[in-house]
Amino acid sequence: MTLALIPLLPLLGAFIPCLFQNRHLNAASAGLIAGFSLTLLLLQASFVFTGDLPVYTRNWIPAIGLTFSFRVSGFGFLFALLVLGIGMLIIFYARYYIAKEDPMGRFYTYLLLFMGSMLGIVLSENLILLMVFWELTSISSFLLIGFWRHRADARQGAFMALVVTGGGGFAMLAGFLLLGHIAGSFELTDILAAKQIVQAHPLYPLTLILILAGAFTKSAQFPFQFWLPHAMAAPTPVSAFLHSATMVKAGVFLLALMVPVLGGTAWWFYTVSLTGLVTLMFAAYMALFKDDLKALLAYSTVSHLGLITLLLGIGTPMAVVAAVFHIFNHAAFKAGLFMLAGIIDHETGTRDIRILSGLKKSMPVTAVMTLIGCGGMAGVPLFNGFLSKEMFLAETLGPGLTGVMAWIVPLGAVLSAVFAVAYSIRMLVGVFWGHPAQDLPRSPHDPPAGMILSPGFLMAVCVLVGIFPSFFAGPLVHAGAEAILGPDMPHVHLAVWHGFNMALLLSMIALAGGVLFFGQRQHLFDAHEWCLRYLDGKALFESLVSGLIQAGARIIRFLENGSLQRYLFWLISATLVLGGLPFAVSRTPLLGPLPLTPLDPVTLVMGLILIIGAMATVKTHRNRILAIIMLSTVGLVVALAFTRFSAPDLALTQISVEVVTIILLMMALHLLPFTTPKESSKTRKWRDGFLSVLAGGGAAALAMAILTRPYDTISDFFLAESVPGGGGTNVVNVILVDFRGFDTMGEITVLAIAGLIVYALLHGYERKAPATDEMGRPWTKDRFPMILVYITRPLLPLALLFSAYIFLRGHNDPGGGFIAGLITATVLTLQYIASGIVWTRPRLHYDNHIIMALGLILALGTGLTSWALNYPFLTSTYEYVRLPLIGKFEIASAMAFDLGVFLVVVGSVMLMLIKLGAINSQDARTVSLSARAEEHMENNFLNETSSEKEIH
Amino acid sequence: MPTYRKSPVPGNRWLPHPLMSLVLIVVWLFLVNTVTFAHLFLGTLLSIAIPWFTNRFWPERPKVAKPFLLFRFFFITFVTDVIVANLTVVRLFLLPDISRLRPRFIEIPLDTEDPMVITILASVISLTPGTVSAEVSDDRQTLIVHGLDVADEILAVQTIKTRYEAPLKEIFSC
Amino acid sequence: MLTIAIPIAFALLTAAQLLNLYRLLKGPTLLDRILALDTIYIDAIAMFILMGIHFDATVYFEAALIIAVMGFISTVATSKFLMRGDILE
Amino acid sequence: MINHLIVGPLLLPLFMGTIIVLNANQPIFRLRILGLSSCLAILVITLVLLFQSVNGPIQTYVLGDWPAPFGIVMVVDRLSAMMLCITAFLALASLAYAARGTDLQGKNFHALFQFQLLGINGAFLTGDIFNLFVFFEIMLLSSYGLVLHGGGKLRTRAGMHYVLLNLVGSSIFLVGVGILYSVLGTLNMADLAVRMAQAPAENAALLKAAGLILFAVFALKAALLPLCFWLPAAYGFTSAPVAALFAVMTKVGVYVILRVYCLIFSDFAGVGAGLLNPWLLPAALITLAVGVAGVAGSRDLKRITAWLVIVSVGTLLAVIGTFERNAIAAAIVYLPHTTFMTGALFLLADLIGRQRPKAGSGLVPDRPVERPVLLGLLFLFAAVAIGGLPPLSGFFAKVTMLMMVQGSAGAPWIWGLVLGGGLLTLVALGRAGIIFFWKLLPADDSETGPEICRAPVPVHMPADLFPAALLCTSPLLVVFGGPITEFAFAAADHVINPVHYIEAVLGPDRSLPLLYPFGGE
Amino acid sequence: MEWLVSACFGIMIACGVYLVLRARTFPVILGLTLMGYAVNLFLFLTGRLHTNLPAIISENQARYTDPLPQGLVLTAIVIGFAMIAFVVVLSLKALGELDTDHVDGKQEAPPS
Amino acid sequence: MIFMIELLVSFFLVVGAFFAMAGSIGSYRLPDFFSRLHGPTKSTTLGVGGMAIASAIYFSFYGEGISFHEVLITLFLFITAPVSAHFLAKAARHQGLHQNPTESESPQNPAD
Ligand code: NA
Ligand code: NA
Repeated sequence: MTLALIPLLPLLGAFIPCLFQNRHLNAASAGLIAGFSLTLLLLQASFVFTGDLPVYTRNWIPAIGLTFSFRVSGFGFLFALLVLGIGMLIIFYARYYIAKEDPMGRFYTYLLLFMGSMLGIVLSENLILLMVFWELTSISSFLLIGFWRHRADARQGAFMALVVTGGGGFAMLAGFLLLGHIAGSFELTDILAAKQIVQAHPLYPLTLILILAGAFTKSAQFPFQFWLPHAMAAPTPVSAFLHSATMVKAGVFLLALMVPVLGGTAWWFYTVSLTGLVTLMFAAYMALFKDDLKALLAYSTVSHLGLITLLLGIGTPMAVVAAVFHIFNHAAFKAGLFMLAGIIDHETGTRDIRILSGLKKSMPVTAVMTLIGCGGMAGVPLFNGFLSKEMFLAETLGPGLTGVMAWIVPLGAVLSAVFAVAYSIRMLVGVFWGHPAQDLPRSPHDPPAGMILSPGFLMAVCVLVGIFPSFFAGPLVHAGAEAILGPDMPHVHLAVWHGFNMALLLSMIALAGGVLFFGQRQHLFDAHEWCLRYLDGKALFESLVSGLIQAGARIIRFLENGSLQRYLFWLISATLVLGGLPFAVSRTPLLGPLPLTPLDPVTLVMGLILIIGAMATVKTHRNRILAIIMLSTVGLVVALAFTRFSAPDLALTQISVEVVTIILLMMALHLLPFTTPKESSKTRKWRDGFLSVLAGGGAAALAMAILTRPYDTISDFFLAESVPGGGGTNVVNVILVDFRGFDTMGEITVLAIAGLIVYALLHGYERKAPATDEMGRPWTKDRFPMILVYITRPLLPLALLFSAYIFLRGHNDPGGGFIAGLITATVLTLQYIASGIVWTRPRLHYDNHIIMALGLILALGTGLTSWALNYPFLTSTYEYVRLPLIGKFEIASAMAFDLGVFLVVVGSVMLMLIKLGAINSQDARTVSLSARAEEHMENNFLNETSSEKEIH
Repeated sequence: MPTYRKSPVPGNRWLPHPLMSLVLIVVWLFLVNTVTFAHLFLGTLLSIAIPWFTNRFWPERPKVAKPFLLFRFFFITFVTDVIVANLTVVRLFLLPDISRLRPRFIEIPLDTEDPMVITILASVISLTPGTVSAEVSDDRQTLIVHGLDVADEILAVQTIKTRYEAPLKEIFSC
Repeated sequence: MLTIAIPIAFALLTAAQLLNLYRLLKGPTLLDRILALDTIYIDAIAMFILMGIHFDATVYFEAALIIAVMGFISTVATSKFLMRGDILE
Repeated sequence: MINHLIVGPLLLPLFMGTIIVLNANQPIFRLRILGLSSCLAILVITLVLLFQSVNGPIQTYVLGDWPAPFGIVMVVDRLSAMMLCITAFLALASLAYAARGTDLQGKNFHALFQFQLLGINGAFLTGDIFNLFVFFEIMLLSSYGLVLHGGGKLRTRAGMHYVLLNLVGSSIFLVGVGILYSVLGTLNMADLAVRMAQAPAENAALLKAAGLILFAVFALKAALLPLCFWLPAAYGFTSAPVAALFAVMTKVGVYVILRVYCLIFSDFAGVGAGLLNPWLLPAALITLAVGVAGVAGSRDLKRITAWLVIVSVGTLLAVIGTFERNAIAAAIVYLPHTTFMTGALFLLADLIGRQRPKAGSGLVPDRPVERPVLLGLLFLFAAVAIGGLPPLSGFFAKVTMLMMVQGSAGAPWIWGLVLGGGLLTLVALGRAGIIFFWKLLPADDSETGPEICRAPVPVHMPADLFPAALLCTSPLLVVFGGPITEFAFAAADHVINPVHYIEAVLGPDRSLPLLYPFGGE
Repeated sequence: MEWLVSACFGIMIACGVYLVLRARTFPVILGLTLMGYAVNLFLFLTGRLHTNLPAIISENQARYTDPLPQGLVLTAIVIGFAMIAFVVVLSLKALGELDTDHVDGKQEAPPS
Repeated sequence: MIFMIELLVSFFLVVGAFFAMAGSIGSYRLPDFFSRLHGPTKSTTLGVGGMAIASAIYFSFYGEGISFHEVLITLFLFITAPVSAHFLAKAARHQGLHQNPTESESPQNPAD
């Protein structure tokens, strides 16, 4: 558990600094948390230096091989130490660096998050867990780099870092999944032991490339190096932390970690070492031309990472040792240098080498420290960088390289070393030597002690390691390298003096060349301007991102063009293709074995009327009222067809529904345009016509296929059970209210919902109706023709009686609640049509919402009563009751259910029709209110008040 | 203005419309096609319940002054006229030379303003010899009728008034 | 007897429907078409009744009656639409 | 002993919706209490069902007490129980958010919301293909109402496209169901599966056509290319809580595809065996690709989120499209995550958009939002989860899916598109977050500007809680990843092996014609 | 007979599809209605064609038509009606919001 | 007896059907709308009435008991047919249709 706490403490405690308003408490709490973590880490030291590998494991998601497990290898320990040690220094330093206006609590929160993620990477035992922390560093570094969010460069830098490292992370994830798949486990211990299996697997190259993509993006290797300099927009403590010991080092950490399992092959060697070499040279070269101190350090960082990568690519045991050593050294001097650059910035107000000059007088302490740091960076003897760099140069000449590589690599190494010396000199000399600068934003002086303490500590480490390497760094480097190399670990003795050898010679050449280069830099600067235009990774990145965004937008604009006609075309075409394909590819005949029934002339003629009616609907669809008439012909014939083929219930329903639909359509048409303009192009008409014909042909074929095939249905059960089980002879009705009563429940819910929506849509909606018909004729002023008014009144009770008849007989004969409801609603609507809303509404003052709801509740309640008898919902029951005089009659619970249906139908249909009718009533009344109509209305009101009195 | 009786004379709170209730019972028995006590009972229930609900829609009801005349008018005059009318009309439809028809509108001045009587009159006219009532003038003074083959307009008006309007006025006493 | 009468009646009704269809398609006025539709409705009632006799089944009666009710309402609504535009006001 | 709880998720919203209709004229707070308490009760019921399903068998409920192939039957297996739970929780959060004012923008919101739940839950529970149609219609009709709730030009137009497409879709659905019945003579899905397995070869083309026609409908609901283009506008322009709830609507399509094609057209289905195998994966992959393009190319967070819904459907169906048990399990792991996160992002987009006077949720700099820390944190949370970054659920779901499709033929494509899509999602959301929270206009700038479209709506504390509650599921899904994944595998067992379902519905005798694929478990 | 019924169904579908693909709400609604009629008819046809065998249990009748499709059609008719009613209202609402009855809310007709 | 009943039924059927067709012939042949109105209003209504009577007779003798409900159809048609006709005529007058069909009917249907 202690192990797990090392990364978890900073992660979980990250929010604590945020809680305080006090800046001291912000820093102190962050420092305390890091300190705890560090203490826990140091507790592991005894195991590490004795070569043990403490592992903590807990199951998490076994199915994907994810465990919550940590390990402290020597290499991990070294890294964790760097992370926490430098981290604490940064926390201390940042306390002085971060300005008062900036939210310090948040800064420390991000920093702790980052620290915890970094520790997670280096201490994870499980590869997926490692991946979790890996991507966490992407997120937290995004937040850190974008800390000064008001600055455009900070935002861009953060975004770029997120996308590049996050994207690399996705590739690495894929690589890890492959690796785990090949190795059969995601535990590092198992994976590191699976070298043979992994390297023999056909997916090895892909796995390698994917993992390297992650590592290279993170450690800013060519060609992904561009994000790192832009990440310098972060506050300097962040740069010092992220770009010395942590974020970018995660990449090389991973490379080193993978050496035992992925290393040692040609794939590894060429990819890694060449990438390292190119990065090393390119970045060193670029660093030379940077005027911003932090930019210079950033490119230097990239270059040093290239160096480490190159070493790991070479992969010989000594190279690995050198890599580990350089990781340590680079962290020390680079973190310090960043902090110093921050101090210079903080004290002078600028980081521009061209402006800064002669600061050694005013900032002597800073100058000395920078000297040490640059010494390490340039690889000057007695500073730590010299030692590892020399080991590096030795390796470039070593037996690990053969063929062309044997001379390219040393050449590149020396050349980049020359650059490194040159830019180091430039940094040191450019800032501290020369005439004291005159026009600096602030008058420079050495910073407060608190600020200089952190870099001071690091510079002391540089010097001490540079002079007494085996004492100060030996055990750490040994433990770290041994963790990677295992039994291959060579005997290493770190010492300043190794005798005179080729490596020393190269070092000397580099130093001399660097000095020379520094002198001649002006010529190079001119040439460089030219290169820059072609090597600007940021521009490339941005054009790539915006290209992707635009491509996405273009694809979407092309596909999602907002045309319903197109979407419908696709839907119908897709259905046709999908439905037609099985017939197209199979050899089975379309028609089945059933014999055809003979055609009689009456049916033929009615079919003809249907066909002509349907086609006339299309033909006349521009003249909308005409099309409605044609459509209702079709509806009628469909009803006739239902009757013709033994479905009286359907006929009743179809006719009722059709008429209500027609009324609805006409009500809408009054407000809609009367005609449809001609706007479809010829091509579209042909296209749609073609599709229609295909659809129609397909549909007809389908119908034929079905009608000629025998089938075996469950319906016999319904026919057999209808009377004994459902208590009704009309099987269709028993199916509706009993066997499949739940469907009906849903169906009336649909009706009720339609009512609710219509009400919601039309609430408060008003629209002025046209004052004339489509021919320009004014409407008649006779709103409620007398004859109609007086014929509908006696008709109402008769129709209601009829409706009651239809309702009551439904269970045994065609009819039922739905049809009865429709009749009732239609007849009531007829009252509205004949006499108007003003007259009718007070006479039908029921709230249709309530009727609907009562219907639903009744249906629901009927279904629920069966619970009391311990039967499932909607279990029906019926009883034959015998009463004196009246005789035997049936009471079925299904009747109550059907009454619910009736009420819902009445309520919802009335709700819809009345709401629709009321849209323009205001206008109609004002527009065409004639004297006659007024009188009529007056009468109505008179009648109404009296009838109201009657009621009460 | 027609006189509307706001409150029906014979009706009351529980049986607001006895005549209608009677009609409904009969219609119910027609509908169910059987005359059993059960259906009579059910029909009675409905015939009481439905008028109770629809009363508000028909507060002013025609009073039949002469039920016998009503009976005679509908079952003798009307039925015979319908049949005769149809035979006439069918003959006209099947005329070889259709252009011999003399269709025209005729205006019938009305002697009553009772909307119920006008409604019934208009309906009767439409179902009987060669005429379809087309419009009631806004002032309810004239009924405009379309005749399919009108030889003599005055005669046609006269026939309608005496044969249909007069008895109807008498039946409903207005 | 009925075996002769029913086909004759069917034939006559079918012919009537065809004539109605002609009027429905031909117009020339909208009202002609509405009238034709109304006639189709009424002739459909006749067909239902005839079917009832033909199949010796009583189940067609309700359909006929409903067509009568609905056909009337449909015609009234359409006519009112033509005169007032606003059916339900 | 009958477990009446099974119909609870149906009867409760139906009842409460009706009660709300009866109380339509009461003060709004009463309707809110009714609606929210209903959602809460449904959540409790569905949680009980979920726990019952974890270790228990598949449960059935025969409505009307009519035996299985004849009456309508509701079936609760692990997958449907999980879907019910997801819906209930999402609904609770969405409705709570809507109770902050959205529900006042039109009439009957609360009733429609309950009916919407009825429809969705019904689609998850029913074991009858025609009853599925009915519940689809309930679901769709309520969704039409909810999509249009509040009105407005863009919303109405988008709503109309959504409505008309789905109306045509409903007709197609009926044709598909009709064909199935006309050949197999039954509607019960288990019975259909049994009869499908026994169907003679001369009916093969007809049955396949039925299956594929139904697929067109389900693809429309699930928003598969090329039938997905109604979604960005409909979801992007409707009110936030509705969009959030609708995050589960496309999943209904996914669920039904899973159910129908793993049961009726399963690998053991005789002439209909493996019907969708050649179709689903490519369609889903193209959908995924286009969805990612939409995410990248949209300039408004709401639209981005809408496209993310399409991406999630593409991902789910691509994984499901392998029709392998492990992959389906992975999809089941991914499903709650993606539903909750997109739902939360819709709510967040609304919270953000309401506080930015000029740009709304558009990707254009504007004044800072109020309480940027909280909103920013929530947005970061959502972005990390949706972008598939650790430590939130998106990452683990993604890892699970990638791992479980390994070895299937489509794996390289799935891997490439899921990972590449994740990167582009990250780009889009990162960009959005930077613009919303970092790239700000000075606060006083917009006061004078002529192009103010609306006053910023201050957001009160509770409104933030609801997206936060949805986002909180993400770490929970991670922490309890072990048991959840285990559950998903168990659920996938039930889904991929139709024998369990058929036995539960029809009894052990009827499933005999099907082979026991895993040696008589 | 089967040919005639199939042809009727096919032609209704064809006409419905053509109308649904029009650009104005009204013809689309007409098309949906027509398609609805057609699909209901199809669903009905899944019970095959039976003359004078209504599914009303009676002693005089030995065989009955398949009642199940009829039950389904009834449900489908009602649902279809609800949908049409809603879409009619929606078309009005859209007219009010968009000030045009074009399905895409386009204000002017493009040149044909 | 049976023969007489059958004869009666047949008579009413054929005569009814004939009247129904006559109404349609009228609407087919007559030159203007108002004239065409006469056919369906009178003949067709009577024709259907005749057939209803045929049905009533038929079922009263061949069915399970007296069957008078067909009369209701007749009754209903006799009440509503004149109202429909009246309405159509009124609408036609409102639209300004005249006796002479050629004068007014041409601009009626712009789409034809
Ligand atoms: Na109106
Ligand atoms: Na109105």
